[in-house]
Parts: sequence; structure tokens; C-alpha cells
Amino acid sequence: MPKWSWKWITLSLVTLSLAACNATPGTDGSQENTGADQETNQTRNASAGTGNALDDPSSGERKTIVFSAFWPNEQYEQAKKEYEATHPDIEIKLQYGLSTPYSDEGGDEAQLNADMEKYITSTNAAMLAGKGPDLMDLRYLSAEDYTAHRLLDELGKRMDQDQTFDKSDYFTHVLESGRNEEGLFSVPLTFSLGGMIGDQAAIAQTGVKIDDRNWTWNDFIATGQKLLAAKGPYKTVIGNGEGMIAAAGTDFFVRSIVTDNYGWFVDEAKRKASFDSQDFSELLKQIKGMFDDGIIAGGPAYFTNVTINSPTDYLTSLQAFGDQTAFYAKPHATGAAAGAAFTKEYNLGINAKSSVRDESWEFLKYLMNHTSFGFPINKQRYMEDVQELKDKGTIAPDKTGPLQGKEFRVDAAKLDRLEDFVNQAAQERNESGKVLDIVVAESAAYFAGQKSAEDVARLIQNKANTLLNE
Amino acid sequence: MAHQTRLSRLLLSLALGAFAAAMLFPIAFTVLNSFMTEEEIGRNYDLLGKMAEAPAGGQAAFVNLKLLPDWLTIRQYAQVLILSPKFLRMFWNSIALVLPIVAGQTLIGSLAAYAFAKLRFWGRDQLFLVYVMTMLMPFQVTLVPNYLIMDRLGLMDHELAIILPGIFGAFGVFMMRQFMSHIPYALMEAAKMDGAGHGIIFARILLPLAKPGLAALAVLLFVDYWNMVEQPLIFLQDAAKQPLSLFLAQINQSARGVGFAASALYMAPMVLLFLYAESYFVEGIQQSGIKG
Amino acid sequence: MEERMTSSRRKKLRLLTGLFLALLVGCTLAGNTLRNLALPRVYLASAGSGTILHPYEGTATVMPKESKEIVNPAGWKVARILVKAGDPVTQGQPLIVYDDSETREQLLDMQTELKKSTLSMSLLQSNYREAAISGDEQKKENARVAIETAKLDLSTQQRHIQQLEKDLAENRQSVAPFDGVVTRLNAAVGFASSGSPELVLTDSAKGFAIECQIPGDVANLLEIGEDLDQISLIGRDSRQLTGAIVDIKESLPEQVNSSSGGNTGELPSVLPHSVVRIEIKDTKLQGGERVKIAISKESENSMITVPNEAIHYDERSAYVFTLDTDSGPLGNAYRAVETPVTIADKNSFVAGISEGLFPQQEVILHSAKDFLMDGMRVRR
Amino acid sequence: MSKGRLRGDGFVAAIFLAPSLIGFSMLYLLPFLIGLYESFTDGTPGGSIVGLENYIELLRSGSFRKAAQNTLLFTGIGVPILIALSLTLAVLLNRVLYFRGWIRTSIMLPLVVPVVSVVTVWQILFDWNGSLNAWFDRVGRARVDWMQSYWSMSIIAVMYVWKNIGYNMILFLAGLQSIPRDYYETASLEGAGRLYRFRHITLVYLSPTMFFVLLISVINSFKVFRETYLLAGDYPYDRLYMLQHYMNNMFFSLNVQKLTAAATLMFGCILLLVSGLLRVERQFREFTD
Repeated sequence: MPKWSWKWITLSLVTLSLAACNATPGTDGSQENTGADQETNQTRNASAGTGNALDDPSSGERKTIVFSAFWPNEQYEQAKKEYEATHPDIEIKLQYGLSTPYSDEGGDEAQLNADMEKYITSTNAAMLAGKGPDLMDLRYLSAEDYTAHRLLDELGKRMDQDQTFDKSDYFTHVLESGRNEEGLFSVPLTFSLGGMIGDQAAIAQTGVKIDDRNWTWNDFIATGQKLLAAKGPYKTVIGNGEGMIAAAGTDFFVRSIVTDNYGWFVDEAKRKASFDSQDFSELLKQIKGMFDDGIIAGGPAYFTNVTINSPTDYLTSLQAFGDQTAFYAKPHATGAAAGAAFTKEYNLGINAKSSVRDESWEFLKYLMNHTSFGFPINKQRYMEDVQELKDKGTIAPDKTGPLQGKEFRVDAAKLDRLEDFVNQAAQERNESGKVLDIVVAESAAYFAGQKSAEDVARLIQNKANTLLNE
Repeated sequence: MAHQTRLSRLLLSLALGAFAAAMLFPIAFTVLNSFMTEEEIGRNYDLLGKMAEAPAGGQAAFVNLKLLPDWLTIRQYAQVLILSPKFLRMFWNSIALVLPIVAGQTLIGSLAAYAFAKLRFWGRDQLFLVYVMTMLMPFQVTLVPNYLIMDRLGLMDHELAIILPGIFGAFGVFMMRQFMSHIPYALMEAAKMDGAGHGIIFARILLPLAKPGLAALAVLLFVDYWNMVEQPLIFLQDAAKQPLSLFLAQINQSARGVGFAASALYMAPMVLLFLYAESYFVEGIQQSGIKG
Repeated sequence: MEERMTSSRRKKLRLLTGLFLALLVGCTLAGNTLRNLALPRVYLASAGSGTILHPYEGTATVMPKESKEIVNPAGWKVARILVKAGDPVTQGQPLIVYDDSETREQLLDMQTELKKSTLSMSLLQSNYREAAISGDEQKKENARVAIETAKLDLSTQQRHIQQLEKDLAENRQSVAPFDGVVTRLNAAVGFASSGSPELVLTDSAKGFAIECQIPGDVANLLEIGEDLDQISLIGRDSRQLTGAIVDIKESLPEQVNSSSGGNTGELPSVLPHSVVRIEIKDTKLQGGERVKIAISKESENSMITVPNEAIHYDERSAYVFTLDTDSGPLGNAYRAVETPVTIADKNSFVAGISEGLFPQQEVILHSAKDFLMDGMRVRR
Repeated sequence: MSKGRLRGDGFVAAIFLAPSLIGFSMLYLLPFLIGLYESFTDGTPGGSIVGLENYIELLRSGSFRKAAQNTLLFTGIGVPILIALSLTLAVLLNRVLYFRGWIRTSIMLPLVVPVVSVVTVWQILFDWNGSLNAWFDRVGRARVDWMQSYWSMSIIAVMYVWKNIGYNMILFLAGLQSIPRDYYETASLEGAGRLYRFRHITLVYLSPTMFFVLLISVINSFKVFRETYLLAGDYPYDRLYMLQHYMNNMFFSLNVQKLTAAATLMFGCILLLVSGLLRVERQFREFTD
């Protein structure tokens, strides 16, 4: 009797779970179906395009480029459609790492982290096995490691050999910033500028001179103290912009400032860290001092940290912080090139083991020339965007933004100044990296007043050493 | 042990009972806390993993370990079992992955174990050593080659990519060999006298005798594969095919209560299985451990 | 090892396992149903297709197009009233008889005076004859002048009498000047009205008219000269009347400006009301009746219609929630999807949609939850 | 004496082994061999052989040495502690006790409880704001960031013991029960003390079990990585940084060569250890026989 019941339970379990699996979500099934439908549709289109409906050689040779990215992206979708329309022999398959929310609680932070881990792990495994997507958006993927293990196709040579590709059409300093001794393995589609928006009128009132071309964080702190001492209109030097995406937390400053002084604490060549030095705990205290002194605080301030994503964003941001505002370059490391800092966005690479590398390159070029979001890497596109703005004459900002949809006039002079910043954007802002992550994560305890700077420094040193010595 | 007095027996029992209670603590804690209201859980454990600003009074804030909820609720269970279809889907996914693995590995493992335990051939001990060694290999080592093989077999994103390596795992061979080597040869000899072949000896004599071993193996395998995380993460792209072991990682920090409920439900099958098969399990493990 | 695995414990465990599995299986199978219970319930309507009716119903008072006030011509007291208010009268029919006794006495006095004057005349004539005979030229002249004077007096008196006689003949009663209806009667027996009309008589031959305030959306569809037949009398005699529009006047949109703070755009509901004048031809009307007017106009084009209740507005546009169905293995899941629509026409009940929906598409009328958001799971 | 009778069952053995061997070699052996090969290449697309370079680099890596050291330390300390504790428990439980069955069940239960299910409990206990620190604070001591200090390994050891003590305990219990009672009786008659009896009877007769327990404990000590990872992430305090961390991180930085080289080294060490153990065991058995 007991035997029987167990058998039955087991049997029914298996049947049930099998049934559950076979009936696997209708959504997936339908996705596949729609995918297939699309395919046949496209094939049909392709054959119609060649005007050879009876015998269709193009469908047989049709090449598929698998293009993977973590975040679903409409620009990619758009580009895929346009490209496929003009290239009937190419099919582009877009894959996203973000799982479509299966249930109502889908899409929250934990789900996102799980998705990300899965995306990274499975892409890594696939790349190592010589599989994986043909073209990929390297966001969240370790581009450096991919490059180090030659998993990505060298694009520098392609650029040189490709007759249709002229480097001078692009913002070369941004394009080439990823180059190392081995070559260039990824290209960004767009970039953004990092800096600060300053209230010129208020600064003029205090009489403090600002030299944003050559200032380091130390200079900035000194300037900040002067500004505060001058008892101008603001009580804070760097603040949170209301309604703007402005970073002004400790983590932001720790990341920025430690990045600027990275070489001081980490000897990459010798794989040694010196976070346990007096200097580092002093630095931490200095950053905390900035918060304690009110150089950094919430509310209106002389400067606001901003990331400028596009010419429109530039003007809107300036407008949002007052009538007499200007964009200032972010303080940078001692000895670094002067100019605004930029961050590459939509960094794309081609799988070195892909069988459609040439086709992927063509599509990548198409993306570089045709996507227009942010500051496009293509100069021509940038000029077009700026010209369009000038022609339009006014900008109607988003209603939910700080300007509440109030239209304002496009200031051509300001746009011209932006061009200088864009052309001279010099320092790549690379604030990612596991060491920095460790620094930011562990220093939080110090800023919260839970541990001493020395304890934190010791802990950072401990972990950073492990990391560097791997 | 005649000199053992009743008092010392009682004291020892109490001491061991206290130890047992301590062992049970994490389990009891999880189960009991799963009935706590989300609000109370937030109140008690919100500081977890946070470097909160030290309060002005200098009084440091700590999480409040609490075993018994103030107020019982089954909301979290309703959330997990009813409101979200994900948990149950993943639960059945897990069952569909684990049951074939357990069945396959016990069967195939017993067959191989028979050869290792009761047959003699060249290189037997060396081969067995290789089996044992693979149990110690971290999964990352074979991951990339395995990926290639699964891809070659066309099994990527298929449940078989998880099930196949599971079925051929070495632990079953190891455990069953240990167990079978205690079964006296005399029984086999007797059967051989009656003209039985190895197949019959295996099926009629060894397997029935190895029942406790099989039970113990099944429970251990069940636990092991119920908890696998990395393999499904890499081999199952499709979110709808993922097993339950990945569910807990997808629960938000803000939903700890749901996490407790899911944890309790997650361990329930194994605890039930263990309690049911405990006597077999104990016997099976014990016999596998005694060299005779 | 002692055997603790008693059969009762086994039984309990088996029961527990069974219950656990039953719970999971039950939740799996019934999950969708149960889950659905927790979702906000929505009530649906399918989008219809057709024209938008712009109905209007209202009441108005019939106003005669022409009426005459009959005044007391001589200011005499009313002696007798021959009609009642509402009486139809024909031309020449006496309406009110006035008290002419005073005038009559005056006339009699006058006539007596006249007789007296006639008598003295004959005396004067005999005087003249005497003077003529006497030959006293002076006397003769005097007598002649006296006769002349008396003659003049006499004619004056005679004219007075004639006048009075005429007055008497004319004013002793008022007469209906045309075929009509007595609409108002002010006169009271024994009193002389001072100035105000004694009665009001309407001219049924000239017809009647009504005026009503009609909402802009309906009024827009009306034309001058258009015939309306949905007019009926209120009261015992609920006859159907017909009328024709003679005038459409937009009333000032004062209250509209204040109420349309939210810029609902070109929505027709905020159109100002119009004052529409309708002429009614009906001989039996008297004026002052209440009538019910029903107008129902259709929009010109057929379009997709949804109840107003289903339409929501934000700053920019109007939208409705439609239902998106994910069919799963264990049933369907529904989601509310925000669908922007363009409203082409609207009355107080339904709106006509020119873009965004297709006929028979199901839209969410309202939900058990206070608000819906795009993508929210719902149950129908 | 019985082994000889079954000598030369090669053919039958092949039939019994075939299913397992086919799958095993394809899914475990072959991948491992591929990995082994890769540990001698430079990992570029061409994959030229670089000999022992990866191994040399590996040994030069401070983190690898630290990981190996920590792993060794953990195994070297955790396993004996576990064995000592479980043996004590087994000896105690081998007496007549009240609720013996319940106690045994409770001690064994952690064996089947998934790590992820109870990881929150460990967190609540050992977090910076955790209960342990709350108790510390109450008695007026400064709090300790347990997972970020030298204590971290002890905490992992506690978890390791918690999970595996039951398994070892029942193995020992069986071993204890297989020792004939009269050995003890004879010894006590001869006036042997308790300690003497334990050392010369119990331990000696438990030694076959001991080898098995040792092996299982070592295997399980490698599995403790899951707990560590869940509690402390991929870069824990360096006292916690074990070989599995190293390999895991190597995988995430796509350094398969170093990963397989490390695995091979670890494999070699374990091989030495296990075969050494087996040899000692064999000698021991011959000795006792």
C-alpha cells in the first residue's frame, strides 16, 4: 500500500511537471511563431525585391547577423528594419538580455540583477566556446577581458582597409579611445559629456576666478572653499539639480576622485595597491570634509553635476539652471589632458569567431552613420542635429522636466561653444572597474559614520590586492 | 553501560537536545518568519546589509532577531503560490529536471557500481579514482567544453543539457559502490551456483539488498540537484525553463517575507522526503561508510 | 538503531506530503483563477459603430407671433364682459360692453339744450320779424346778429350731440378686430381700466413661435428653414405640432470659458448653446401653451462610438483602455492597454472615435480599482 | 580471499559500466581533458601551446597562492573540527538517551536544507548590523564586521559544521555499532581506563569509517563555496578567498587557461591526497587484518 501511493505520487509528479513544461508559456511559443512568420515574410519580401519569385536564390544565401544587447533598444529595432529593407540578403536577429517580465513582479531590481548575471555568464560561456552573437552591445559585458582574450574582431584594420570608411568623418578621439597596443576592438555609437553646469552670474558676484581647463579635484575643492568664503548667493558649491539626473552622492565623488587619482593608489604594472597608505584615508576624509563643509549638499548651488546626452539636452540643462549658466569641464586628474570628459555609450564589438564578420562590420558602419541619439559618433550627424536645432529656433522641453514644458529659444552661440567641448572632449571617463566598485562599496561604511577611514582603507586594500593579484 | 545513572542520562539528553535545537534554529527561524507580516519583517531586518547613518544619540541600530511573529499571516504564501505564477512554474521545472536525474543516476550509477564493487577487471581502482576525482572538480572547469558539447548535440536551451550531465554524475557510482561492497559475496556465490548470470544477480540480489543505499542516494541526489544554480543559469536561456533554485535570487531585498516563504516552500519537499525515508537513508549512508 | 518509523508516523508524513503536493498542484491548476480574483475587475463595452445621435429635449412656451391689445376706448366702466380668456372670437364679435349711461344722460341733456336753443331761435326770429316790421334798422341788425350767434351755438350743439351719439354707438362695446383668441382678460365689471389693455387678443391666423436654448453640438447640425416635427403639446391635448426654424442665434459663451479650464481641445461639448426660434403653424394654438421639443440629429459620418465613461484625458490627448489578451496554457491573462484615440464627435453619452479603435473592440468602461495604468493586469 | 574468485570479469564489467562510462567520459572526462589541454595554450583564437606558462603565472599570482592557502587552511582545520565534533556526537548519541531519535533527526536535517533557504539567517546573525553584533553591543564591546575580518573563516566553518555534522555522525554511529561489545567488556575487565578504551578500541575500529568520513568531509568542504559566495560575493575578505573564488573570477574574466590550470593543480593535489589516503587505508587494513 505505501509503495503504491509513492509510485502514484511520483508518477503524477512527473506527468504533471512534463505537462507543465510542454505547455510552456504561450508567450514563448507565440514569440517563436511570430519570429518564424517574420522570417517568411521577410523572405517573401526579399524575393519580391529581386523580382524573382519563382526561383529565389537570395533566400538560400541569406545571412543572419545575431545582434545582442542587454537592454531592448528601439533604435536598434529601427536600424534593423531599415537595414534589412535595403539589404535583402541580410537578416538581423536582435537578442536582448533582459527577460520579458513573465509576471507582474517581473522587472524589479532583483529580477534585473538575476537577468544581468545570466546574460553575462551565458554570453561569456558562449564567447569562450567560440559561439555567441555576431555583433554585441558590450554594455555590462567585460569588453576589456573580451579584448584581452581576442574574442572580439580587430576593427582598426577594417577601418583602414575599408574604402568607404573615412575616420575623419567621426569624432576620432572618441572613436579611437578604446585602442590599445593590439588594436581597436569596439566602437561606440554615441557618447555623452560629463561636466558641471555653473551659475555664471552667481560666480561673478563672488569674484572667484574659475579655470575649468586645468583644474583638478584639489583645485576644485580650493575653489569651492573660496566660493563659500565669499558668501555669495549660494551656500553650496555642488548640489543636486532639481529634477535633473545629477549625481551628488558620496559614491559619485568617491568614484570620480579615486578614478582621477587611480594611478596613485594602484600600480597596474606591479599589480599592487596602496589603499592602506595615509594618503588614501586622507583622501576619504577630504571627501567627507566636502560634505561636512557643505561644499557638496542638496539644493541649489554654484555648480551642478550633469551628464549631457545631446545638444538638446545641453541647452535644456543650461536653461534649467538659470539664465546665465555655462557648462564647465569636470575637474580631472593632475596631468591629464584638459577638456571635457566623455563617456562612450553603446559600445559595440564584433565576435572574432563569427562567420559573418564582414556583414556585421557593414551593419556596424550603418549603425554608426544612422543612429541619432545622444552625441552621434558621426560628425556629420552631429552637425545635422545642431543645424536642425538652430533652424527650429526653439526647444519645447519635456513637461515633466524642471522647465515644465516652457519653450525657450535656441542660443546659437551656446551651441557653438558646445562644439568646442565636443571636439576637444579629451578624457575618457572610465569609472568602471572592480577596484573602484570595491572602493565605493566599502567606503560607504565610512561616510555613514560606521567605521573609521583607516578600517575602511585597510579593507579596501585587502580586497583590492586579492583582485589585482589574480 | 550499567553505571550510567538516570540523572546523567537526563543531563546528557538535555544537553544534546539543546544542541539539536541549535541545529534546528535556522530552519525553524526561516519557517516561523515566513508567517511574519511584511511590515514586521521590514521593521526587524531592514538594516541588513546596509551601512546606515549612525543615529544621533549614539545608540547603534541593529537588526532584531525574532523567532515568533507578532502577527501571523499567510500573505507571503499567497503571494508566492497564487499571485505569482513564477514560483510554481519553476517548481515544476525543478521537478522535471530533478526526477529524471535522480532516477537516471541511481540506475546507471548502480550498474556501474556493481562493476566496481563486485567485478574484477583491469584498471578498476584507477578508473574508480577518476570517478571520485570528478566529484571534486568545480563546475567551471568543464563548463566551456561542456558548452561546446551541448551545442554540438543541439541541446542548448534544452532541459537535457542539464539532465544528461546529471544522470552521468559520479556520485551515484561512488555511493553505490561503497554500499554494494558490503554485500557479502556469499549471496552472489549462492546464486551463481543456481546458474544465475550477472544480470540476474544484479537485479534479483544486489538491487533489493541495496534498497537503503538507493534511498539514501536518491535523497542526497535530490538535495544536490534541487539546489543547482550555475548549470541552469548557463544552459537554459529561456526564463520559462528555469528551475526553482534560481527563484530566490530573483526576489527583491524589499520582499524578504516572500523570500522566507519561498525558502520554506523550497526546502519542504526535501525535508518531507528526508523524514519519510529517514530510516532507509540512515541505513544506506551507514552501510556505505562501513568497510567490511 | 531502534525502529522509530512507526506506521503512524509514516501515515502522518504521507498525509503531509500529500497535502503539500495537493496544495502545489491545486495552486498550479487553480492559480490563474485565484490570481485573477486579486486583479481589479473591469467592466467592458464593445465599441459600437454608427452615427452619433445628438438628441435634444426641452420644453418651451408657445408665443403668438402677433397679438392685439384691446384697450378701453373711452375709459368707461365695464358693464358686461362677453368673453372669457381663451375664447376664440370671430371678427366683429363683441367682447366687452361698457357702461354708457353717463354719456347717454349727457346726450339727453344736450338734446334738451338743443331743443331749448331751437326754441330761443324761434323767439329771435320773431324779434327780427318785429324789428324788420318796425323798421328799426338798429333793432333789425341786433336781432340778425343774435340769430346768427344762436345758429352757431345750435350747430355746435348739434355736432356735440352727433359726436356723443357716435361715441355711444362705437364705444359701448369692444369688438374683436380679427379672428383670434382672447388670451388675457384684465377687465372687471364696474371698473374703468386706466390705460392698460382691457384684454389681449391673439391673431391665430399669423401663427405661433417658440424659442429654446439648444446645446451647441445639436444646434450646429440645425439649419434655418428646417422643419421640425417632434413638438408636442404638454397637457391633455398632446397634439403633435410641426414647426420650422427661423433663426439660430449663438448665445454668449460666458460660462463656457470658466468651466473649460482643462484644455479639452476641440471637444464639441463646450460649444456654446444657441437660441433657436421655431415657428409653429397651428390654428388651434392660442399661445402660452407648454410644448415639448425633441430634436435628434445624427452626425454625418458613421464612426466608432464608445461611451464617454470609457474615455480618459491627460494633458495632451484622450485615451481609452483596451484589453490585451495573453493566452496562456491555463487560460487567458488580460492587461489594460492605454490606447490613444482621436475624438471626432461627442454627445453627452457617447463619443465618436475617428482614430485608434476598431469596431467591436472591447474597451474598459470602468474598473473596480480607482485607477488603471497602462499594462496593469485586470480581470474581466 | 573472495576477490580472486571474480578475477577477469572484464567483459561483464564492460557491459555494466558501458552506460555510465559513455556518458561520463563524454560529459566529464572529455571536457576535463579539453580543459587540461587549454591550460597549456595561450587562449588566443589560434591557441598556440605555451607549455607550462599558465602554471608558472598561476603560481606567481599572489591571489592564487592565497586561495590555495586558504583552501588548505579551511580543509585542514574545518575537516578535523567537523570530524572531532561528529565523532563526539556519535559517541554521545550511542548511549541510551531520551529523545534519541528526535535529536538524531534534528542533527541530520540540515543535510537536506538548501543553502539559499537559510542564508538569510546567517546574514541576520553575522551582518554588521546583525544579531551577534547586537549582543556584543549590549555587553559593551565594539562591533565586528564578521564577514570582513579574520573571523570570517570561522563563520564559514560554523556553517560547514552545521550542514555536514549529521552525515558524519550517522557514519560514525554505524561504525560504533559495528564494534563488538565484548571488546569493551574484555578491556574493562582487564582494567583499561575509559580513555584507553576509546583510543585503543573505538578509534582503531572506527578507522575504516574514518577514511570514508574524511573523504566525504573533504568533498563537502569544497562545496562550502556556495555559502561563502552568497554571503560575501566574489571578492570576500582575503581570509575567505578560496580556490573556488579564484576559479569563479577567472571564469568571469574569461581566463579559461588560468581557470583550468588552477583546476588541474587542485586536481593533482586532491589526487595525491586521495591516493595517499587510499594507500594508508589499505596498509592499515592489511595491518589490522
